[in-house]
Order: sequence, then C-alpha cells, then structure tokens
Amino acid sequence: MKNLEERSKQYLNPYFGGVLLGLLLLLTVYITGRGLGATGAIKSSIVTAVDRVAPTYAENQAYYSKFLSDDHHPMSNWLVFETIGIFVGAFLSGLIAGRVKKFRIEHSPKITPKTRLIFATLGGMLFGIGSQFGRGCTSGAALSGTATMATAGFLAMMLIFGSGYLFAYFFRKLWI
Amino acid sequence: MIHAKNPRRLTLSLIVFVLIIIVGLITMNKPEFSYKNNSAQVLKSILNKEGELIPEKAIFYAEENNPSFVFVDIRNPYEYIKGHIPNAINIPLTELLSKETMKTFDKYVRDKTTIVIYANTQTEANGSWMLLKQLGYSDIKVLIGGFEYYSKELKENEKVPETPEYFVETPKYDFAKIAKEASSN
Amino acid sequence: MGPLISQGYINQEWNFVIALLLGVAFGYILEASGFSSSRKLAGVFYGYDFVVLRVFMTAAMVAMIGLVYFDHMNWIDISKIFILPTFLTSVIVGGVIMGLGFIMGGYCPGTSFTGVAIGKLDAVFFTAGLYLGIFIFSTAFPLIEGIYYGGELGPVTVMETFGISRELFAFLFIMATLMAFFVVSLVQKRVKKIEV
Amino acid sequence: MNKTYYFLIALTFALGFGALFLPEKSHTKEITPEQLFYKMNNPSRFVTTDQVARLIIESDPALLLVDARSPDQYRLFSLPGAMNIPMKELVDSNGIICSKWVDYLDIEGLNVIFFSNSDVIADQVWVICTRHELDNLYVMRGGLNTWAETILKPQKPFESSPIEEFALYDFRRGACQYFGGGSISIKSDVVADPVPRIRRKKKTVVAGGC
Repeated sequence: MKNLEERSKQYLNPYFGGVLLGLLLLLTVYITGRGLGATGAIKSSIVTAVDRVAPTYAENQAYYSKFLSDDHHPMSNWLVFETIGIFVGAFLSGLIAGRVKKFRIEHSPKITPKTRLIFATLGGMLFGIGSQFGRGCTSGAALSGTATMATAGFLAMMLIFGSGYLFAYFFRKLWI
Repeated sequence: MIHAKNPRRLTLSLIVFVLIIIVGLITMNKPEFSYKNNSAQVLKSILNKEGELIPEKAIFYAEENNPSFVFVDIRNPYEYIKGHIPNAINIPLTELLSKETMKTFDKYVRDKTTIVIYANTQTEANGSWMLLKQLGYSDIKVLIGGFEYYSKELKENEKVPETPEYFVETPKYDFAKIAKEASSN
Repeated sequence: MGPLISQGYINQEWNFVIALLLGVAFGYILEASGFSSSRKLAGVFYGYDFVVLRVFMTAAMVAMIGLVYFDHMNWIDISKIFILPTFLTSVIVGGVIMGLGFIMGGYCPGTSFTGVAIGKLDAVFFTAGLYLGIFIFSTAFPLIEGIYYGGELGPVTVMETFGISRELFAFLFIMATLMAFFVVSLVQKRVKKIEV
Repeated sequence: MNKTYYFLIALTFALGFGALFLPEKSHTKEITPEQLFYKMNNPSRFVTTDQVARLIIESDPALLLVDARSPDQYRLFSLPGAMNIPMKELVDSNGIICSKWVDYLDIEGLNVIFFSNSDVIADQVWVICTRHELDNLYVMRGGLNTWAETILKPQKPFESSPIEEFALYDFRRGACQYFGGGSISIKSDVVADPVPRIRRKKKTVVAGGC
C-alpha cells in the first residue's frame, strides 16, 4: 500500500508517458482527423476579445477577420474545449500526486524570482509570436505534425529544438 | 521528484498497442473486388478497340460453336429465353459480381476462353464489360451492335453496307446541316 | 472508417464533449510526465533531464506507426486527415522564434497550462506572455504578412518532400528515435545531476 | 539498464520493420468496384434527348453538357453551351482524371450530362468518371444521332397515336425552332472553355489549427 502511494507521487516513466501520449494522439486523429493543440484557444480568445472591443477593426484587419464569421463564434471552437480539458486534467494529476500548491516560482538558484518571471513573460511572448508563424506550437505543429508526417511539422520540431540548443548557451544561468 | 523506474506499465501499454495492431491485421477484411487496371489502361484498351467483337465474327464463332469463345448474355432470363445467341450462357446483370459468376469466369480464364459480353445494345453491355476489364479480366470482349443488330442480321442475311450500322458512334447525319435546315423551316 | 467526426460517425454535438475529454487526458499525461516543471523541460537543452525528448519522441513514434498500420487496416482514411500546410519562410522564422521562447520561458504553450493548473507562477506569466505575443502578432499582421505567407508549398508530407514511402519514413524515424534514446542516456550519465 | 528495455526495443523495432512489409496501398480517390456496379445498374443515369432539350431551353444553371467526342467533331457541331472533354484526353498517365476536367466536373450540385454521337463513348466516359468519385453524372441516351432524329427532325406521329405523342411532337417542334436558330454560332471555336466555374471546396478534409 505504501509502495503504491509512493508511486503515485512519482512522475510517470517518461517512455510510458510517451506511449500514452502517442496513443492519445492516435485516438485524437482517429476521432477528429487532426492532432492536439494548445495555442489555438488563446488565439480564439484574443480574436473574441478584440472583436468585442473594436468590432470594425477586427473585421477589417486581415488576421482577425480570418477567424471571424457570422454563423460561428470564435470561442465555440474545438481547441477551446480541449484547452479547458488540459487545465482540468493537469489539475487532477497534480491533485493525485500532491503537486498542487499555492503559487510558487521555480528557478535556478543563480537568479531571482523576478528575473525568472521577466524571462517567462518574454519567452511566452516569443512563443506566442512564433506559434503563429509556425501555424501551431510544440503540440500542434511539432508533435501532431510529425505524427501525421507533415513536412511543416517535421521542420517545426527540428527548428524548435535546434534553435533551443543554439541559444541554450546564452541563457544557461536561468536554468543551471 | 523522480520518475518511476519500473517499466512494467510501459511494457504493458506497448504490448496492448501491438496487440491492437495484430488483432486489426488478422481481422482485416480483404475487399472482395479490387481494380487491377487503372483508368489509363482501360482507356487505352477502349481506344485501340481490342475488346470489341463485330457481329459478323460473332455469328461465325457462334455457329461453329468455337470453344475458345463463350457468349455471356447479361439480359434478364425472360429476354434470354425469348431469343439468344446459340450456346450463350445467361448471367443476368444483377448476378454479375456474385460468387458463382466469378467462379464461372475464372474457369473460362483458366481455359483461355474469350468471354464475350452482350445485351440488347452495346451501351447496355458496356458498363459490365468495362467493370470486368477494370477488375483485371483481359480476355473479355463486348459484342458491338448488341443482340438487336445480331438478330436482325440473322433474319435479313444481307450483305453488309459500307459503314456498318453497328458502329453506332459514326454520325448518321451532318448535324450542322440539319440544324441549319431546322432553322430555315 | 476514421476520422469519425468528419466521416459523420459521431454527431457534431458530441464534438465538444470529446474535445474536453481528450483535453483532460492530454493535460493529465503532460502533468504526470513532469511537463509542469520548467526546469525539467529546460533540462533537455543542458543534458541534465531528457524527459521532453523521451516523451515527445516516443509519442510521435507511437502515433506515427499507429497511423501507418491503421491506414493499412482501413481504420482511418489517411487522405482525410489534416496535414499542416508548409510555408517554408514562415515555419523557419516561427521555429527559430519558438526555440528562443522555449529556452527563455522554459515552457511551451501546452505545458504552461499544466503548470498553471498546479499553481506555478512562472507558468502563469508565461501564459500571459503567450497572450501578449499572439496579440502583438495579430496586430502587426499587415507588416509581417509577407513572411507569414512566404514559401508556400501547400500541405505536403515528408513522403513527398523526401520521396520515400510512409512506411520507410516511419521505420527510419523509429531507428533515429531509438538511437537518440541511447545517446541521451549516455549523455545524462556524464552531466552533473540537478534536482528539480 | 533494466532488461525489459531490450525487449521493448525489440518490440518497437519489430513494429517499424513490419511496417516495411505491408503491401502497398493506393490512395487515389476511387469508389469500390461494388459501388461502381451499383451505380452502373441504376437506370436513372440515362436521360432522354427531350429532357436535355428542356433543360437547355430552361437554361438550367446546374447543368453542364459535356461533349465526349473529338475536338474536330465538337467544332463542327455540338449542343449549345456544351464543353468538350475528348475521351482520349480524359485521364493522365497515372489513370487519374486530369485536374483541368475535375475542376469543371466536381462541383457541388452540378448535373453533368455526357453525350457523343451515340451513347457508347459517353457511357465509357461515365464509367471512368464515376469510378473516380464524381457524382451526378448522366448519359444522354442515343447521343446526337437520336438528338437529330427527335429534336432537329421530329417525326410527326401517326393519326392514331395517343395524345401524349402529339404533345411530345409539339414540344419537339418548338425545341427544333429554338435550336435551329442559334445553335451553330454558339461556341463554335472555343474548346473546353465555357462559363467560368468555381472550384469545388474540399469539405471532407478537416480544417486545422494549433
């Protein structure tokens, strides 16, 4: 019993996690015909917000209007629901393993929490911009794209990790 | 926090995955029919007219009961009884893809017997002929002119005109001229 | 048979319920594999923790080989699944920016959500950054439209790009993955351990 | 390393290696032979010359007439508004219908009627197109020969014929007047370029997103 309890606090064996994730991806493709994603929901909520605040601007601007249509609300999107699910699932997992705690910041001892937050925001911002260029993020473009053998997905995977290694040296203080 | 070291669940999940695939491969139902010839090959054989049998030859083969030709009447049994090419067998169109038919056809293929499909007209038999061609039967012909022309030919027993009537795709009229006449009337 | 939804086997109304359920499973697996920790994620770039690479490559491998077999067994019509269109300029620019964002932020979008869910403040800031980034992109879109639509190749697959069969690519991918796992385990032994 | 991992590596390798020996599968858009057979046996794939004449006179917007004969014959005479798809040039060397034709034929809600001098060539084109997942295709029974006999040179029915025959005759007389006037000048030298059509949107492929 104690063994089981201890194990529930551990992370999954990474390969086991990978097989599960692969099977989930396969199931997703089997059911919906496309892969998993994450940034799509953020895009939808931004489009909705901009449309609410400045409807004429949103309609006339090329990128927003791409995702606006009369019969279809941008938030009633497959990815929005999927993203809500991600939060719920992660919270469940964290709850079971006892990892859910009040707000805390994870950082290398060499930097202050403030520095970490600044870089987290900057990183998020870059990732946001990059994901639009790449037409998907790590899960949407790289993982799902590679699994469905799209050239773009394969390229995205190589480039994300490649440029990560390229820049790793300059940001080593953040992590080690 | 560390990762679980024990790969038991990993092994289990991977084995389940492999089992799904193995079960899938075993239970996979093979399609009964599949195309052996693509449309380019079919079109080629249509254009070089190798699959057409003219009625004069058909009469000749049918009367001497040539064993290397078998006539397949795809009309319904009623029409077949009313009249058919001598020694023709009757496979109604609806039965064309049935197991028995396939067995019969395969026997003819083994015996190197040419199958000649016919119905009342060439158009009526055309679909079946093309379908069988696409399914990979190479030694299969269609009777041009159909049974209508064949029976008429037998009755009248006349000399064949310059451009035989059974080449239905030759224009019978000068359409442009008729159209002009129609407007002047 | 598949994809079930676009083939009409599943009613459109169930679409969002399914999305939610798949999302729950996705979030659960990500969190349980340790993707809610940014230092674990960043470990892949410094050699002290390769969980990202292991999970990611295994997942891609399983899904890829699964699709190959499912296609062969006629369980899924592979011509009807979504293939990400390739815009060469756009994906190169995007990939490099994303890599930079990854190393600075320590998260990627999906994992940052799991971080938020278990209460990581840096994940919250990363997610806020994501909003900001996408907003900046959308607003500045007229300026960068050229890059966004640059180098269009359409929805091509690696089979078309490299001129090899789907099965061969899957096999090569598996080989590369197994090799990578082996190399990575060697590297991890030599690098100083960092407890996260 | 745990010994189990050797087994797992072998298993993964076997999966990948096994994939190499899967028989090749074609991914061309085709209906199965059974489906083709089923469609072939549906008699409603034939339309009469009278029906075609009526559709042309009513200038039905969902109608596309396709002349399957050679361009030479098409240039001499064709039905008004018809486009020319010579049977010879229907498919490319891989046996797939040339995309320049698919753009015209594969449009939601469009009814395509094939015709030739008789109906054999039209029927052959019909079979090939139907195999390649094209829908709403028809064949004009009797082709232009019958067209000439019924529409351009309608035969007066016998005195004893039923009233329907006279009605049909009247219609054909009217149609004859209609077609006699303008048909020669229509599209006499334009090959395969009728009204511009919209390319059909592929609706089966799901839209993506991150």
